[in-house]
Amino acid sequence: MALIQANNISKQFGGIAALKSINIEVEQGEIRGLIGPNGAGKTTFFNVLAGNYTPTAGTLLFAGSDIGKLSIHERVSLGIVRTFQNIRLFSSMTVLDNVKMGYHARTSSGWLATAIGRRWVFDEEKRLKENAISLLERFGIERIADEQVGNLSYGHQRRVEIARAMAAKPKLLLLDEPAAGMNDTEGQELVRHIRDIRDQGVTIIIVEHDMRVVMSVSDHISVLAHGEIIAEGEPEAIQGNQRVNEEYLGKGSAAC
Amino acid sequence: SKQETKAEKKGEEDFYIGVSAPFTGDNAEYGAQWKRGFEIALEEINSKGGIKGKQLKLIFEDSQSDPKQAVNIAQKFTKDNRILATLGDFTTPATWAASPVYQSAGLVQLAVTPSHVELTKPGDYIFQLNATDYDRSRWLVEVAVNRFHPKKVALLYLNNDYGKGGRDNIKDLFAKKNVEIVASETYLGTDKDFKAQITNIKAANPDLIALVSYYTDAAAIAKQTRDLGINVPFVALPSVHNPSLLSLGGSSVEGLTTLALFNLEKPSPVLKNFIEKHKAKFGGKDVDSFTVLAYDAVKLLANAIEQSDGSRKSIRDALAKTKDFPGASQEKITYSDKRQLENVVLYPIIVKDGKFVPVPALTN
Amino acid sequence: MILQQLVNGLALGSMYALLAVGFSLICGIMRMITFAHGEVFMIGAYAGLLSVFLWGNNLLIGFLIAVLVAAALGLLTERLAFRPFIGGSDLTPALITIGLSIMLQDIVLLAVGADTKPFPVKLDIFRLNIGDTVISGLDILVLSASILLIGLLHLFIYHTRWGLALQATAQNRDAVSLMGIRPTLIMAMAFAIASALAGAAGILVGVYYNAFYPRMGVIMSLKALSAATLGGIGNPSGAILGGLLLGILESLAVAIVSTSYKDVIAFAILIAVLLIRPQGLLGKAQGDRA
Amino acid sequence: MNSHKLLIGLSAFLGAGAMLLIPELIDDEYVYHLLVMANIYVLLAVSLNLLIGYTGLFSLGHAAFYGIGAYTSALLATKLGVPFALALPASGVVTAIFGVAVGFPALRLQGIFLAIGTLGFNEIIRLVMINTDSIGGSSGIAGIPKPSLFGYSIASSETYYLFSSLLVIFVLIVLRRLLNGRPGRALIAIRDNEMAAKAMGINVTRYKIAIFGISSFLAGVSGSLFAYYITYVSPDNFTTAESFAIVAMVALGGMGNLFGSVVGAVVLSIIPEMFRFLGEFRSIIYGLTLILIMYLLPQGILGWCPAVIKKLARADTHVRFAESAGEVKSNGADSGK
Amino acid sequence: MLKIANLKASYGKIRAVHEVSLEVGQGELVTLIGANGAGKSTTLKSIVGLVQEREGEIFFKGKNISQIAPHKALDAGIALVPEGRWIFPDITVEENLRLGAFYQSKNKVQELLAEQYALFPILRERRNQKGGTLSGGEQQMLAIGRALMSQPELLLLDEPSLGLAPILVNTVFQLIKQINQRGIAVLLVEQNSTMALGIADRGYVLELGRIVLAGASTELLDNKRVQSAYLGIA
Ligand SMILES: Nc1ncnc2c1ncn2[C@@H]1O[C@H](COP(=O)(O)OP(=O)(O)OP(=O)(O)O)[C@@H](O)[C@H]1O
Ligand SMILES: Nc1ncnc2c1ncn2[C@@H]1O[C@H](COP(=O)(O)OP(=O)(O)OP(=O)(O)O)[C@@H](O)[C@H]1O
Ligand SMILES: CC(C)C[C@H](N)C(=O)O
Ligand SMILES: [Mg+2]
Ligand SMILES: [Mg+2]
Repeated sequence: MALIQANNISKQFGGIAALKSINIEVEQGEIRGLIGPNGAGKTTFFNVLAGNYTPTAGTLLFAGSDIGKLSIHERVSLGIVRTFQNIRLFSSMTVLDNVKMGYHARTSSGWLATAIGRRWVFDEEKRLKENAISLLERFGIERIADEQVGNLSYGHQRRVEIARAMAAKPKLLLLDEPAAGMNDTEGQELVRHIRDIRDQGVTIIIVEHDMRVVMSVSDHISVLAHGEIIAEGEPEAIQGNQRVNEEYLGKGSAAC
Repeated sequence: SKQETKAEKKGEEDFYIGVSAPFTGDNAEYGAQWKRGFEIALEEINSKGGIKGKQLKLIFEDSQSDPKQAVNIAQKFTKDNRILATLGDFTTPATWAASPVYQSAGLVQLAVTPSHVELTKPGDYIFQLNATDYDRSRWLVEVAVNRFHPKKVALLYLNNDYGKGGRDNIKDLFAKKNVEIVASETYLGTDKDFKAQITNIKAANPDLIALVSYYTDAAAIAKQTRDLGINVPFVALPSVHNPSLLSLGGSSVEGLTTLALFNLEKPSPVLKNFIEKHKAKFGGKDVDSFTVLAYDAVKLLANAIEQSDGSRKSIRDALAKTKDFPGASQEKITYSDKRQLENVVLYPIIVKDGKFVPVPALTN
Repeated sequence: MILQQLVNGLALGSMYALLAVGFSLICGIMRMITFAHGEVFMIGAYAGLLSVFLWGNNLLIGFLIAVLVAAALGLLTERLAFRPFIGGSDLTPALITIGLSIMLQDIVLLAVGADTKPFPVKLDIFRLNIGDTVISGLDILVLSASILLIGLLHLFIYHTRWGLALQATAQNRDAVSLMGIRPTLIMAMAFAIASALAGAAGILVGVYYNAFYPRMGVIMSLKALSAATLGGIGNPSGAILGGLLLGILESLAVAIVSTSYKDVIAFAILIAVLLIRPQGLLGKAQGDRA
Repeated sequence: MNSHKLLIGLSAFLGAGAMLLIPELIDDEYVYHLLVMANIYVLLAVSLNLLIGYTGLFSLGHAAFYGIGAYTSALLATKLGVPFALALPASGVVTAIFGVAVGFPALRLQGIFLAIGTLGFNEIIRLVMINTDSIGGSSGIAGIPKPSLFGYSIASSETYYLFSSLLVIFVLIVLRRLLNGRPGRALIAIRDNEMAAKAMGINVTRYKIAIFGISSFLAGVSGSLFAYYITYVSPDNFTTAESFAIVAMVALGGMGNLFGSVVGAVVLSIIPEMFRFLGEFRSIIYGLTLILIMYLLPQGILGWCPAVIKKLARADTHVRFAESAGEVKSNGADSGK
Repeated sequence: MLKIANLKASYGKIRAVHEVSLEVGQGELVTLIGANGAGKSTTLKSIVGLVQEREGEIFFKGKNISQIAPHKALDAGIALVPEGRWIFPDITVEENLRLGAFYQSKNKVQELLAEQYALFPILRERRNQKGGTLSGGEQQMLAIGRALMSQPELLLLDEPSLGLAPILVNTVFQLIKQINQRGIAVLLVEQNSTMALGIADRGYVLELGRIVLAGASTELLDNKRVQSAYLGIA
């Protein structure tokens, strides 16, 4: 059974049809690339999956159950976690605290236990910090753990956002242009990270315009254009697809 | 100025009275009126050698008529050993907030203007100088009935404790005279637009409008009432008795009937003296009810200090025993055992040709 | 009588609107919070009053002086409370304007006294009687003045490039400077305009109620801010709508329910409207997409 | 990190010690009175900071909650004879119910809209107090009995000061724990970026309601302290001007800074009293002082203190309210989408 | 045309640029490459005065503009397409564009608008939509279009290809080349270093706030260090 199954999803903004009856199935453990021209509806699709938008029509199944009515945080607790195309960090917090926020989705200390200062709350907090630091190490940004994220360069902010999403222990990770702002070398490194993440059992959908990244990391690729899926298949097949070349890659850049 | 320095030198030997009043904030203008009355009283007392040879001095604190600040001031006054008695505050809530402090410290709180019927309830150190809402309303209803023979009265009152005190008493008293209250409308102290209320009153078609308001509001109400084409006469509680009513209200307050706290027609020597001094000192300004009350308050306390042995307690006792004291407002000030005025007399007045004049002898 | 109440409400509401539009400009479009707007209004009013005393009851001069003095005070406020703290917390300027408002009130109080001053010129131009309903010349004056002034402002904001710059400045100050426009100039402009309108409102309200006093801006600005919010802050037409609506609501509350609950009803409806339309009646929901 | 903790712990300990030692040093009812009032305002400022500073909910109606707490105590004490020990928490609970009731609609409102909504709520509560004669109407409720606790009278300013100090210290300890822990971080996350907070699995609704509840609970307790201390409550105590005063305390102390609020409350409740000698000029100088403080310490009063303490106190001064929605910071990375 | 000597720039205590000296000649296309956090954006922002604390000398057309105020930069002839785009979210696409040509005459604005719409047809379609509701790539086009509206002599581009679909990346790079060929000098910061060096005349490599390499694009493309650090060629 597919981990996520989107049936006939449509999303309309006034006169603009951003998604037109989309069907996408992603298997457990897969890395799915989602590409398409600007304004094709990729981010909109993520917003529908994550619960930011209610689709105009269509159903969404996650591990077989309908999640269409769940709010954003409920979907997070099921394991659907995202990053944003336009980075959204907690700007007054440090890098470390941002990552700690990710873990919140999986920790349990509430108002009362914290207020009366139960032992396990302290332990949890300690564990949380250790985990956060080791996560930062994995992304090579432990140096900046105590920086306020507002002061970081664009590329570093991206990494923090991905690390934060990872901290939330996703089952399905939605990455919206994670390589934006990274150079080719950094992009390759990102590819390794993403594979690592998948190897821990996380299913990933990645929206990305960097073809080197997306072609090397994806198992399958879906191509959206004008709110419709125009092609689906393995990376090589997509690169050879006539329509994809015309509408998205631009002639001559297929070999990129 | 030589005299002044002398007086200052023996400062610790002076008598002190604390004043808690609004000098800024929403009620600042009333504080300013008090000050004029105080000034004249102090000059009179001190120029005649003070009390028992000592000068009488006032310590002013600005409460903004905010109950919280009135308490702060009360705490400050009670711990200040120089202070023998206090005056204030302007509103009932500010007065009441401070009363427990004065009461438990055993320091006289003489409320100058508040008119709440139960004002002195918090304890035997609390005194009231103004006529109570009941007394004021009693006189007003009497005049209203005799002069206008109304059948249907509309009531417009300020939505605070003072306004509601007036409202309740006026309603009861009219009811006793079988006069129907056809409308009872209210407004907030910060309102400037009364047309909605007046329109309601117009719809009720009264033959008399009774006001419980301060003079600024009363002037605006009168003006807007006339603007809306209503020509029914007004009667109002004495808090409108202020020259500003005339300048603000212009022709629309013509014929308004109210009460003076003092006898304009046959002023007592005390009142005459006060009015003259006031005119001389403040550029010909006419007296108003709050200045007169403030003047009396200081004189009354001075008298009590004179009678006392100088302790706070004995001042209270002396004040409580006040009998037939010649005031500028009441000709004979006597305290009841509830520390309120006994046998209050008020004087009907009317606005005529832009002046307050005594109501001409009634026809029946 | 209901018709009369509507007239009452319209006159009252048009005065709320005149002051509300300044809030729309400063709080809504510029997204800055000021609590001294009521005092700009008050000082404008007093300036007008003073000039009428000084220069022989010339109403037009009085009006102009009120507008100019208020605009100058607005510029001063911007210089003092906002410009030095660009990029910082919103509460810093907010607190400074609270301080300013306290100061200005008491400075005026000490200067001219707390008592209410009347306007020396009689302005009962004419009065219309339609059946039971009375409409005065002043009613018509304030209503048309507020519609005219706010209409002009609307044209300025939505149909000139300076108006566009004004909106843009609120959305991203740094980006505006990249367009070659000085953001502080735009901020100053916004304050000058909003304050000039407050001055106009001040003198009109003073004349209308024949009352000038140091705290005249306090409740008025609270009501105006509510009106602006009700209509949709950030939209000058919203200020008109909100102002008139609030005025009418207050009058009708008196007519239909009870006078003691006049403001309760007005505020309750304000809150209710916000719950249904959190951005106010004419406000536009902002585009925050994920 | 550990030395920071030590520093904070030490200064908190010293502060608390000083607070409790004052009675050994001072013997002046007036001073105690001011200190009691300061404690009451500390509770108010701290609780408002939870909303404004930590969660970014710009509430301008805190005096309403304060008033509800005060009136609840006044009524419980005068009408039902409920003892202080019971009325104090009960007032908090009743106020919290109101707080939650306000919190729900508040979810939909942002920035200035929330400010106006809560301001309106404040006016409504005050006018209902004025208009409801069965709860004293505009004359308020007098004759609230002086409080006693387990048989000990705490009627004097001095004992009441001690009692309220203990209460304040307790509240501060609990709040500090909460705010440095998971709940506090979640609140700040909501303030910084609500959408991202949701994306991290935070139930924003629940947190906002909870913080409204907690904040109003504390304001209610503060109101109860006030009612029992003054023994008289009236609608005049709970005006919007009072709400502004509490906002000023928060702003002065620094947003999202617990100890800042303590300092802000103490300073702003005591300064106006110290300025009494200025007579009529007092308010002018008070306004001027507010302005000058913001000029000298634009980040609030704790702005000057060492970075270490600021960090630990989580001072964050760059909170913007006027933006209704959307991330319109010049910090490019976060614009619009 | 642009000459920077010993630029240092900081944010409060953080020094982001330690030592940058570079030049952009008349009509030249120069690229600046470097890893995340190297200080590329800071350098561009310093040129237009957006970083408060800066030292060193910046000359533009022989005029010292080291301490220029941001709003004067455009007047001097420099336009920046900032990182993060800085679209005005609550006004329409067309209004965003119009602001780019704030001081131009009405007719000129019309003409310039038509030019941008020709370059990015999608913007014409979206012209009455709020800037903030555009897709990421659409916003990027808008940012570039807005800068072109001001007809600069020197165009500073901070990662203009960010978020653009490959087909548009090509278009944009061609566009940059075209603009450059029209005589407008360009300083280009790009993560897509291969393509950037592909169109540029010269390049600089920035590391930890310092220029560590400079040279003709072809040289840099062949440089081993550049290849491994930035071009993903192991
Ligand atoms: N809230 C909205 N209101 C109006 N239109 C919208 C809204 N959100 C998205 N759109 C439109 O829907 C279309 C799809 O947008 P979306 O962000 O999903 O594109 P995308 O595929 O992610 O593009 P990109 O690669 O540029 O990020 C765009 O044309 C955009 O303008
Ligand atoms: N607003 C800021 N406040 C404090 N420090 C900042 C700020 N912006 C950037 N920095 C710091 O300055 C250094 C350079 O940042 P800059 O944004 O110039 O890098 P960049 O080369 O553009 O990186 P990227 O490729 O990630 O965009 C970084 O270490 C960053 O942390
Ligand atoms: C008008 C005054 C006699 C009323 C008094 N100030 C009070 O509030 O009770
Ligand atoms: Mg997208
Ligand atoms: Mg950068």
